[in-house]
Amino acid sequence: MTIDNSTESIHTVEATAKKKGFGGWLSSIFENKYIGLVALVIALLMPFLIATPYALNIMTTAAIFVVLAAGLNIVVGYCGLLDLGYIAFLAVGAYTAGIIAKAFELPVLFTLPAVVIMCILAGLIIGAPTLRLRSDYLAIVTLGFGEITRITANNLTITGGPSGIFGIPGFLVIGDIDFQNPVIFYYLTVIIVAGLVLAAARLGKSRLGRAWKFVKEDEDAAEAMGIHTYKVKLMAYIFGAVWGGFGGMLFASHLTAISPMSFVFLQSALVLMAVVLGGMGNMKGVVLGALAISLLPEFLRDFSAYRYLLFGILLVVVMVFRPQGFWPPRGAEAERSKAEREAAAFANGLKK
Amino acid sequence: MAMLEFENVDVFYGKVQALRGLSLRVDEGEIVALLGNNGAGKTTTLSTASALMNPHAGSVTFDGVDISKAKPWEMVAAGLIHVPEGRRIFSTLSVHENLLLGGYLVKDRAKIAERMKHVYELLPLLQERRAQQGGTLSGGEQQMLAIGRALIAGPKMLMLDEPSMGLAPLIVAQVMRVISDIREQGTTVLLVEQNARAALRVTDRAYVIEEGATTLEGKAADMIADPRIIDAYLGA
Amino acid sequence: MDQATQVIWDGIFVGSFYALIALGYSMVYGIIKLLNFAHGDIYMVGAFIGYTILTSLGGNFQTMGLFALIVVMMISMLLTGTVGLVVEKLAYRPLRGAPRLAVLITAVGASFALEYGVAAIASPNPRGFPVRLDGDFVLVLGARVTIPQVILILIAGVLMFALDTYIRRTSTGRAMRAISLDMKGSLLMGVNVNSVISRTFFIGSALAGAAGVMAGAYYGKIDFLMGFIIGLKAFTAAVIGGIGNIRGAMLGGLVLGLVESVGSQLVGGQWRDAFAFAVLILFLTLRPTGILGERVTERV
Amino acid sequence: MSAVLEVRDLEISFGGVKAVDGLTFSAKAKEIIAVIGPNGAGKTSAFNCITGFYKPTGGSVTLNGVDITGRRPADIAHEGVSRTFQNLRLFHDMTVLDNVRAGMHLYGGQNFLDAIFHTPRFKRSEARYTEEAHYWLDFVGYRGRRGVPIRNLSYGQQKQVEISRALARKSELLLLDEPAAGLNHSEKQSLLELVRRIRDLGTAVVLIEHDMGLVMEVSERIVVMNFGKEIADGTPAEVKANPAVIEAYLGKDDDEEVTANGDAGV
Repeated sequence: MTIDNSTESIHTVEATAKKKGFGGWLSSIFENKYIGLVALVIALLMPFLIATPYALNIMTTAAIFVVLAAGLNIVVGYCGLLDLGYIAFLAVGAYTAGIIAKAFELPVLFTLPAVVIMCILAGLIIGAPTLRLRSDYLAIVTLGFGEITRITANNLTITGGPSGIFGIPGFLVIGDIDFQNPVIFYYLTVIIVAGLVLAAARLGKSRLGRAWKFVKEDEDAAEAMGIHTYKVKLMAYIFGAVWGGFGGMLFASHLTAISPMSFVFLQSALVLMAVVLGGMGNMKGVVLGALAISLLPEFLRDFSAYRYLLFGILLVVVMVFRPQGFWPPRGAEAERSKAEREAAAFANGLKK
Repeated sequence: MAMLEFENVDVFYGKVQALRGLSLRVDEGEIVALLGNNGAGKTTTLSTASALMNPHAGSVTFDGVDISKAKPWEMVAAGLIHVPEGRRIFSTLSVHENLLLGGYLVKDRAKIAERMKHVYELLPLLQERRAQQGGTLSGGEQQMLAIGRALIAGPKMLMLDEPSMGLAPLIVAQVMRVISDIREQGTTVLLVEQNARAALRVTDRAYVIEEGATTLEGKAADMIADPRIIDAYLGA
Repeated sequence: MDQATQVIWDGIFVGSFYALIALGYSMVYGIIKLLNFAHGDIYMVGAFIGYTILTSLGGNFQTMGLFALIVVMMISMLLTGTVGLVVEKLAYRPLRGAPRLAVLITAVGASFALEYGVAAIASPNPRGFPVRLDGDFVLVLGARVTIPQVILILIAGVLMFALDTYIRRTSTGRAMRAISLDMKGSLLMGVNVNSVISRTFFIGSALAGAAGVMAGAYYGKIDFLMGFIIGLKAFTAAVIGGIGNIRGAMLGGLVLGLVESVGSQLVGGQWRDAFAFAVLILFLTLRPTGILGERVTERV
Repeated sequence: MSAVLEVRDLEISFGGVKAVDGLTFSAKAKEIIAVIGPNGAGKTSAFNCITGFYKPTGGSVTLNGVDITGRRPADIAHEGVSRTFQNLRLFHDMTVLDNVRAGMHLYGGQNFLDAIFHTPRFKRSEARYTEEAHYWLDFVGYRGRRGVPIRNLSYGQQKQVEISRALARKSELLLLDEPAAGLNHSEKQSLLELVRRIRDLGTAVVLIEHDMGLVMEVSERIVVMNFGKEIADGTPAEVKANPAVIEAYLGKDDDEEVTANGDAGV
């Protein structure tokens, strides 16, 4: 395995580097084994550079956004199932953590088992009846589920109705260390998120991860290989849900208050955008995409009115010219380019 | 005079090359067969002529005009009608509506009415079934409908892709007869057939396509006796 | 009894809005199997175009009420139709033949661009629509029926009837049906598939635009996100009726309007939207072909 | 030796049209059976029924005595049926090795926790997948690069990868749908030899093929279909001489009812 794969990556890197010049050079850096570690170190050093509460808040939020993108990447990037209501899992996680922590006056960490169980249930409830549907129907149904989740949160008493839940206890206190301290909470978040990103990436390179990709590419052929496509899709959903739940738990304890307003469709769309821009299926790219989507607005404050307009246009432009995203999984460089699509079977006469 | 001419044509599906320097020529008034195995490039040849695909290299001309960058509807307007493999009848549209679609580009209503009458005469069973949904016809009837639909467009040249596919021998004979009739009335015909024997019986000339290029060409009467053809396409 | 007829009347009224928007959804889906996520936003754009024309024409024109509204609606239809056409050309056409996922994501992007484009130009705050149609009401079987409601339903009915006739009787309509059955086959008939698809987008968008103006005049308030929920409901209506089926879309709109109206009467108005989605999910899982849709055997 | 595959009175119809109408045949281990017939005769439909992609409307399919009629494709794969597709159904964005690994999905050997924590069990199973993927690629004589995505491969190479993927399943029955289509002469020769080596593994091979030369040379028995019906089942020599087959498929020399000038009656 090791011997063979290393030769593979050398070949590919060489080939792309030769072909693409600067871009190839850049991608060879990204393909580096240790890039993840480097990114983690940078993330851990950040508080030494800027430690204003504002900056820490933004960086923590960005890290939580990364875990959402990693979770959605399992569903959309690996398995090819378009989920337009992914934010519902963040909501389920956040509300479960918030409600239980508040009711029993527990540190949020202790709600973890409940969060995971609730998210698995949510994944099953949404996935089980819908995963046999065609992909575009699935997209709309997930959107519907996302909205139902929000409306439910908005109308139930246990979730605090439109005003939501506030005064959620802290994450954990051990002796003198209060994890609610912004710096400590930032580190905690970064570590948890890094672990989840690594786990998701590893899943992607396992038997299950390959099965997801087989299903994404050709369900019939996957079935013929003995892959129970329905079960495999359900697994993707459940993993996505659990990742979302982790995000929700961090989200709830970060903000100590949650309300239905945080779980609108816009949020689902932003997570999706992170996945798509970064490069569906490539965890590294998706992390980069998530950071870009969550941090860019901070740098583009002057353009805030046009922010989402730009996002929308960007999404279209990326799909038209670079559907594999800015940083696609290795080996997905060429085929879906515009030129080749144009050559597709009887496509002539269908364009311009 | 050449009606349709391919010179050294290359066509790709994505990265797969389907035609490799294919050349052929169909003269006005001729009926020519295109023989070859599955995947040899017969259908691609027709699709290139009807501009469903455009060649990457080489030249394709129809009626003296270069069509290597044409659009499918321009080919229909120019009078080159392609009756595709599998007939592609619009299944939930009535027989009559299917025929009307054949005349989609014909703006002159009187012309359509006249051709409709002609088609119903040539293929009376279509008249009986005119209100029926196309998808409910039998395979042979669908093939007749596909041919009738092509005639409404007023073709100078007709290209038929495997009209005998999946039809009973008796029906194959009828279809071939109709094709002969159409040719008799002055339309040039290019016929792709897997049933080489049936094809060679109705055509003047034939080409054999192998791996995206024409490898043999000759009079149908000679080909039917050619041992290479017998061996590869006709069977002992 | 009075309450019951009121609920039914409200359902029919809202349903006819849904139906108008559902038509565009259904037509586009039927022809190129594209889930035009941005369709609800086209409706919103229609409302804003109507608003802009009405405000710029000033008070005198506005006092003409219904007449002004109908004139403005026609102009809005033209402009909104053009917006739809442009969206198709820029966002969808380059992706013809691309994987479904890519096209769907593009549609989400287009929807975003429209929503926030309008928000950026017209400010994100809701606007009051300059012409209101509240008028007097008459009691019909105990339900309060306003004249504007009747007129709006009539307009919707006429538009739908015209569209149905167009699709059934004209050669373009026939070409549309042909494309939905077999795009390649249609090309071989000499159909310029692109121009027919453009026309489809134009018509669908124009109808949504009409609905947008009507909604503005009826509810009195418009905002840049107003198309999101209604787009989803229109899709639901299309699915209920059998997506791709024109009459199905109309039927689905009415059914959804009624179901919602009755449902929120029973369980409370705050659940109205959840109710609609539940119906959608139920239909998609139990009868994805809808009420009027045909079952198709898919071959490998 | 008893049969691996038994197909009895298999029937499937689409909208009233019977695509397969009463197909019966069997295949033993170490046997090569060819199914031939004109386009549209129902050969691929029959394959799809056997592998579960279509639910037969009649008849039965048994595998080593187990009835697998109408079960899901993945379940049938579990029972030991492997196939290739007429138009190559590879996973195009994935590498050659990953594609062949797909064939090994049923081996198992790791769960998601193994994958997340990279346990020794995970590493062992991955190493095994890779090793076997190479083995099967070697077996089919694949010479190209193995770490590149499928779409960079030539058609012939893709065909090889698809067969390796099917072989990696190590199933008792292999169905090949037009394996020779689009191959040139020398490629066909190596295919011929490959099919024989697959047979020698102890596998029952059933193939759909149009190339008569290949079919006659490689197969022990030939099933001929026409209009969904089975019109012959026998050795190559028997089939060649069968009048019904000549009539329907191979063609004969003396039917003169249609001629170029169209004057002969129908």
